[in-house]
Amino acid sequence: MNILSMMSNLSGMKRKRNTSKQAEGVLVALMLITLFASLRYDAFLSEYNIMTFLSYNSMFILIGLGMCFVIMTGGIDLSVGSVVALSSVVVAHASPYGIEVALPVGILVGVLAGAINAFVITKLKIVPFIATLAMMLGARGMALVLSDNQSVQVSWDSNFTQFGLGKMFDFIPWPIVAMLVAFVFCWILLEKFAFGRHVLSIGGNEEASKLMGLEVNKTLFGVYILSGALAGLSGVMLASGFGAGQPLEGLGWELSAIAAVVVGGTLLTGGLGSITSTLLGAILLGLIFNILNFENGLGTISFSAYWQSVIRGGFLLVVVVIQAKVINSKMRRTEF
Amino acid sequence: DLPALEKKDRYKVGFAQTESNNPWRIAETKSFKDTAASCNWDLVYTDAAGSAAKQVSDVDSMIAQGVDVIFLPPREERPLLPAVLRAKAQGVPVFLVDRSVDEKVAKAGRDYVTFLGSNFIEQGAIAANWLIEKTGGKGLILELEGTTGSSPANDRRKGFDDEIAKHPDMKILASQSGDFARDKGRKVTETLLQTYPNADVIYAHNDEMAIGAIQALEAAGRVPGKDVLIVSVDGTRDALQAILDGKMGVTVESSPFFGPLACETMKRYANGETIEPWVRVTDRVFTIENAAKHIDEAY
Amino acid sequence: MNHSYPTEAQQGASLSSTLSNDGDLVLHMKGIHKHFAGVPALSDAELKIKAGEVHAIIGQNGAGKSTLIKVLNGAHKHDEGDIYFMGEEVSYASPHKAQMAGISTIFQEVNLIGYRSITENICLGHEPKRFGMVDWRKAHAHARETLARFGLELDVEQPLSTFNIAIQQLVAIARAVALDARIVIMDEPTSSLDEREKEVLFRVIKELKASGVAILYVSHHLDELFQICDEITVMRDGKTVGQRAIGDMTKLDMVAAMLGKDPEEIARGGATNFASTGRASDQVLLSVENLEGAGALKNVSFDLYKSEILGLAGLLGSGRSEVARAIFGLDSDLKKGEVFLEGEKMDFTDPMAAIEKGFGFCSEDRKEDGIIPQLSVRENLTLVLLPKISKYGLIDESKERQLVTDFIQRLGIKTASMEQPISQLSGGNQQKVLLARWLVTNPNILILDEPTRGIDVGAKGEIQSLIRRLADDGLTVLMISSEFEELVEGADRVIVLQDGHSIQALANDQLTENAIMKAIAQETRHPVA
Amino acid sequence: MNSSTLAESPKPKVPTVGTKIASQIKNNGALWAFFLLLVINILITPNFLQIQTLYVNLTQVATVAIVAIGMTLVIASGGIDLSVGALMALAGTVAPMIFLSDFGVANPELGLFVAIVVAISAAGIAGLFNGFLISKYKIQPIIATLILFISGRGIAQVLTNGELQTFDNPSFEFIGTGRVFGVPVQAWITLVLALSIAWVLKRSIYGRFLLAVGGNEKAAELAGVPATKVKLMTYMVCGLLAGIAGIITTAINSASDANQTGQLMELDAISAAIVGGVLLTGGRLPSLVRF
Ligand SMILES: Nc1ncnc2c1ncn2[C@@H]1O[C@H](COP(=O)(O)OP(=O)(O)OP(=O)(O)O)[C@@H](O)[C@H]1O
Ligand SMILES: Nc1ncnc2c1ncn2[C@@H]1O[C@H](COP(=O)(O)OP(=O)(O)OP(=O)(O)O)[C@@H](O)[C@H]1O
Ligand SMILES: [Mg+2]
Ligand SMILES: [Mg+2]
Repeated sequence: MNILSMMSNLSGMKRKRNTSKQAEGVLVALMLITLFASLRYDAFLSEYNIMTFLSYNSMFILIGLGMCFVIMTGGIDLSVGSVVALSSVVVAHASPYGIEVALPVGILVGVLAGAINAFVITKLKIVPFIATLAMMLGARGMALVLSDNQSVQVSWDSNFTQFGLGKMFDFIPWPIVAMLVAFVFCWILLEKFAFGRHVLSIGGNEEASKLMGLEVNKTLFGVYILSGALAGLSGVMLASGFGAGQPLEGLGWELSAIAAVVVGGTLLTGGLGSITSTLLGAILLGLIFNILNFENGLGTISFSAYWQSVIRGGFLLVVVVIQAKVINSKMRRTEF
Repeated sequence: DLPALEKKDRYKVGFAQTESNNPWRIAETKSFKDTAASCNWDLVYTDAAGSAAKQVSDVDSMIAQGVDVIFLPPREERPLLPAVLRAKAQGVPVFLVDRSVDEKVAKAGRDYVTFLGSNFIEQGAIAANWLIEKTGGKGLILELEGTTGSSPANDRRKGFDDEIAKHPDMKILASQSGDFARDKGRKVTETLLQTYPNADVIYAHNDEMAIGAIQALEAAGRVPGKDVLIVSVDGTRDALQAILDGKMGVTVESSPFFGPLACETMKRYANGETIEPWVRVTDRVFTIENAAKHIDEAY
Repeated sequence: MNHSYPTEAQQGASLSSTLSNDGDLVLHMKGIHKHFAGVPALSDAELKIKAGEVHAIIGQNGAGKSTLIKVLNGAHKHDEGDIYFMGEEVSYASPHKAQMAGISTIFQEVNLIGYRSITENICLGHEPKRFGMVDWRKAHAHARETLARFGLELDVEQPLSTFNIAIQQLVAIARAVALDARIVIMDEPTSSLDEREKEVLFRVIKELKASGVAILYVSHHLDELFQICDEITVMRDGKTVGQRAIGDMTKLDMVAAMLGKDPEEIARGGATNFASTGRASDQVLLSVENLEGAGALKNVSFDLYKSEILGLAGLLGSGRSEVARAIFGLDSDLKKGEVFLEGEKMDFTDPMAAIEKGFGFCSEDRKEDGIIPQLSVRENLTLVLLPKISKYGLIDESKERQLVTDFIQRLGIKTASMEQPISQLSGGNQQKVLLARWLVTNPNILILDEPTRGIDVGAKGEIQSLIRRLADDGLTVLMISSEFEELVEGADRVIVLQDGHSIQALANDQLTENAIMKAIAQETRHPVA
Repeated sequence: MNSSTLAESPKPKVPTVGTKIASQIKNNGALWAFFLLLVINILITPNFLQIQTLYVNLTQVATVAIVAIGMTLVIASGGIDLSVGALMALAGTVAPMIFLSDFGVANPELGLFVAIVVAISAAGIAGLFNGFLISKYKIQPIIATLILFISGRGIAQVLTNGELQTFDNPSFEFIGTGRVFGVPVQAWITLVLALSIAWVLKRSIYGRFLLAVGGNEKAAELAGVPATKVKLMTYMVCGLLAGIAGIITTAINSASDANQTGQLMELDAISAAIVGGVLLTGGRLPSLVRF
């Protein structure tokens, strides 16, 4: 071993597996908050609260996972909220045929939206922000047209609502099961498959990836389709868990998803990211709503809706500043 | 098979507001908060910020906290069904407030106790009839709709349009959503006035949009109340003032002050009474004749 | 078609193709034209390569070498012309397609992914798989093996960005070589390598050659061509002006062909005026004492005299760049050590403070630390100068244009106009703009990290003369270069770094390439007196 | 070389006017994007094409244009600002609070002046806060500004308890409804702001630094560009402009509505900034790829 290698190895030692650190940070925050909440509120750790909380947040976790992939390529997908709405509307129309039909249909809606996004981004060379902004408007318009501006009644006679409201083994709500499956799928995709590596490489340096012979466009198609598909699945949950296709739901969900990804420590510039910390980030952000509701229930103070948004912003500020400190201290040497 | 409500001195009451972005909702929330003090409630208040899904989740967290009853203004008719059904399954009686849910799936007296609220269709019809009487059945109308898909928007349009349809000399030139908001109402009116400069009536689904329309008219050099007659619903202070200033013709009241009614209805239910499926709120009509008298109690 | 040097008549020998028969060509590009927004980059370029041959392309900065390569591997689409690869006509739509077909490229700028590990960078696009999943154990082993060929033993699981640019360059080379290609294209592969690493590269090139792989080699270091190349194609202004076997050419011929001049005329012109004029004063301007930390530094001390050109020599990773960065205030984690400017202690926390004190620093990584890609040549060139040519925050544009015109001419920057985005310039011309960015500010102390990297021989001479003239006028220069020849020729003194220690200072008669090499190779370390 | 002699040769690709235009379009994703948005707007907004008079367009577009100017600067620096709508609400709420206060009623002129200055400054300070998070803590712009996107409006709502503040103040309303030489005041304000900022971008050292930071921050810093200051400045200006827009909106409505003022403004402004930005900087905005 020559001197050069030796020294390089030493200096390289400073940054070992960034992403696991990333997850640790969020996990600790999550545990502290949970501990605080379980001590303060009686029913916080009740089965009912845990299950309904996770079940509701499954929709956000799903689009967060998709968003994580998109962001790791250095892109963004603003259309997810609208795609959720569109999928829920389409699925509501398909609900009489049962979940066996509705589920694939909903995912297909998302796949199509994602494919269009990818086409506009890769072939027409329109930046992701604008391309998906257009899809955000387009999918929302489509949802309104297909629903005649109103919530679409789902069929309560078929097994459709079982997916959103039923439980596996009478214990775990199906949305949670679906979310966990999607999580494991995404994790394996990122960590174990070449696809995941390509996603990270493109985010790290798109031009270099191209010059190194990666089929960048193919990978981008995969990523936007994945994001769309997860949004589609989320739409199925929305329709079957709330009994209606909702053309106006999902406003601002894209921002929650982005926030979840970033709170999880993933870089918006792409190239670095973690599926696990995105999951934890989404849960962390969802928890703040849950906690605010419980706090109001204590009867000591009753926050107005306005204070709630101030508190949410403040919470985000604290989390993000802490993350930034952790990340900046880790990356300082590569700054210049 | 409705869950019963035991008689207690003090109740833990959930109020799951849908959003707080307009004066009407704010007045409604205030009414519940005030009532909490007078009616001996521990109020659990949540705000869904305009998301039906979050509202369901808010109801869930109330159930988890073990509230005795829930007052729920469902944001939309259908997506809130699961919240109603779940509360019932967990033994918590639900009172719907100001908007209802789809009757095909959930019924008053079976799934929820009752619906407290106005008749939006009737509000639209009252506004229409006042207009017909005032103009002698003639007019070219621009309609500013409320939030797309919400039941007040749907019903106020239905009530109004059905009455107007009976008069061949009245015509609704255009109908567009102003989202129940002043600014949006102004912008929509500005745009519509260009296409339909001949319009002489504006019907707004709420007072906020009506005020926006007045501003648009003034900016365009038209005289509201004279060139263009304005009809609306709600009965806010600004609207009553506009009536007094001669800028607006009528506003049909849609009272947000549900607190006292909620307290009373709940007590009746706890006493074992069977509650009628729709506890109606009677709405007044404000015109130049009575506006001065009521402006101080308006919100 | 007439591919011949203008000097043909004097030499009395035809310089056209030395190939007897086109049958054994592995690659033949002919009549290649390429325009960028109407400006021609290639006009009638031709290239013929045989299997198992090391084929060099030489030419001035902007002659079209990199463009020709990018046309070949599908990064650019050509407007006109034919490419035959192994007898078949081809035209690749993307580097991916070319790579699949057996054309593997090392680009001029290091094009790898910093956040990803070495393994990922080496295996990207062709990861070893098991059950459809990446087989990481195999991948790491493959990466280690590949690097071992270059005598490197690195922790392949580390992100690439934790290694310096030389290692990154080697990884890029290793990756391309490991791809199992028929042609390996190397666009200035040695521009960030030192002598020893170059030897390793040459060894690998010879191995490849022996196994029948053709190598297309672009370099401005004409001397090294004699060590490895068989054939040389010369390009000028987008045209191929001729091809010859290396044995038939001298260095002077090469330069003449590149510039389109008569060799004798060039010989008459003599060497550059880089050589020390002995005018450095004996007044210490900057003294560096016991620098430690910042990644690689253990103990570095030296003095910089006013108006001298001081060279920093050493192997890759010896810490030369780190010294430069530390002086300029770029490394916040210095453990120990001080820098004095005329006796006053300097403690810069950011470049602005250093610039204010009259320092300038031209980094070795021109893509990451140098150019602002979408800004024009003008805007890039005057970036540091701006505050000096502005009043009340407004830029004096006529002055700006005048200065820019002046420098474009002085350094021979080849650009369509001063408004052309710098990213569209050839690598060497970008480097010239970056040098000009600092030269135009008239700094007191200029730190140059590999300043002539990627610059052609002609321009190099001019830049060196310019630096010397400025030094004579009072500029003090600290210059890092991997070319010992350049140091010996131009520097007044040279400090040799080894493994983060400053071990020796060489001046006057002692300053020879041999002496530098000997100093680097010696085991014991003594601090500079 | 005459390619027609080679039977199987690929078609010659000499650039024609057609291909040149094609490549222009291809390279100008921003313009493409604009057309795409336009088409979608036409499709989903029923009356979009019926807007005929420039006049109303001017009043409706003025606030978007003002915010878009700030957004253009932010995008040029390589960032984005989601908080503009919330800052509009904040400024629009603060101004009436001051001129409706006892102090404002007692000194109408001074009160109005203070109201406008304080309101716009409040938005500017909020912008500075964004810039601080982004340049000092290196928080990614979309997230840093998401914080005020969420809570900025909340602060405005808390200040007014979510209630509308209606007022009757002709001199203030003049900003929204008055005219000078027959042209709406807001149009004048927009024009002056757009011209002066275009001029600053083109002629000033700040403009150049801004583009440098947006293009390659690391390189710019090494060249002595005060990147931190440039960013602070940029987000502050963006905040100030949002504040001005908020005041105009409030003046037009003769009421401040913390809930509605500036809703969805960020999206309008970003779309507009892409078009305007291309014009202002000659297509040298750093691509929005990073978002
Ligand atoms: N993307 C581009 N757009 C416009 N012009 C370009 C582009 N790329 C290269 N050029 C121009 O094409 C010409 C040839 O450039 P090329 O990079 O091939 O030169 P080179 O021979 O590799 O020079 P160097 O030795 O400096 O690397 C130059 O004049 C350059 O400005
Ligand atoms: N940004 C960085 N992060 C971590 N380590 C670094 C960084 N830059 C350099 N190093 C390490 O510091 C050591 C010294 O590198 P340096 O660049 O100073 O060497 P050098 O002598 O200048 O060689 P070169 O010819 O590559 O410029 C190297 O081992 C390198 O891995
Ligand atoms: Mg080149
Ligand atoms: Mg170096």
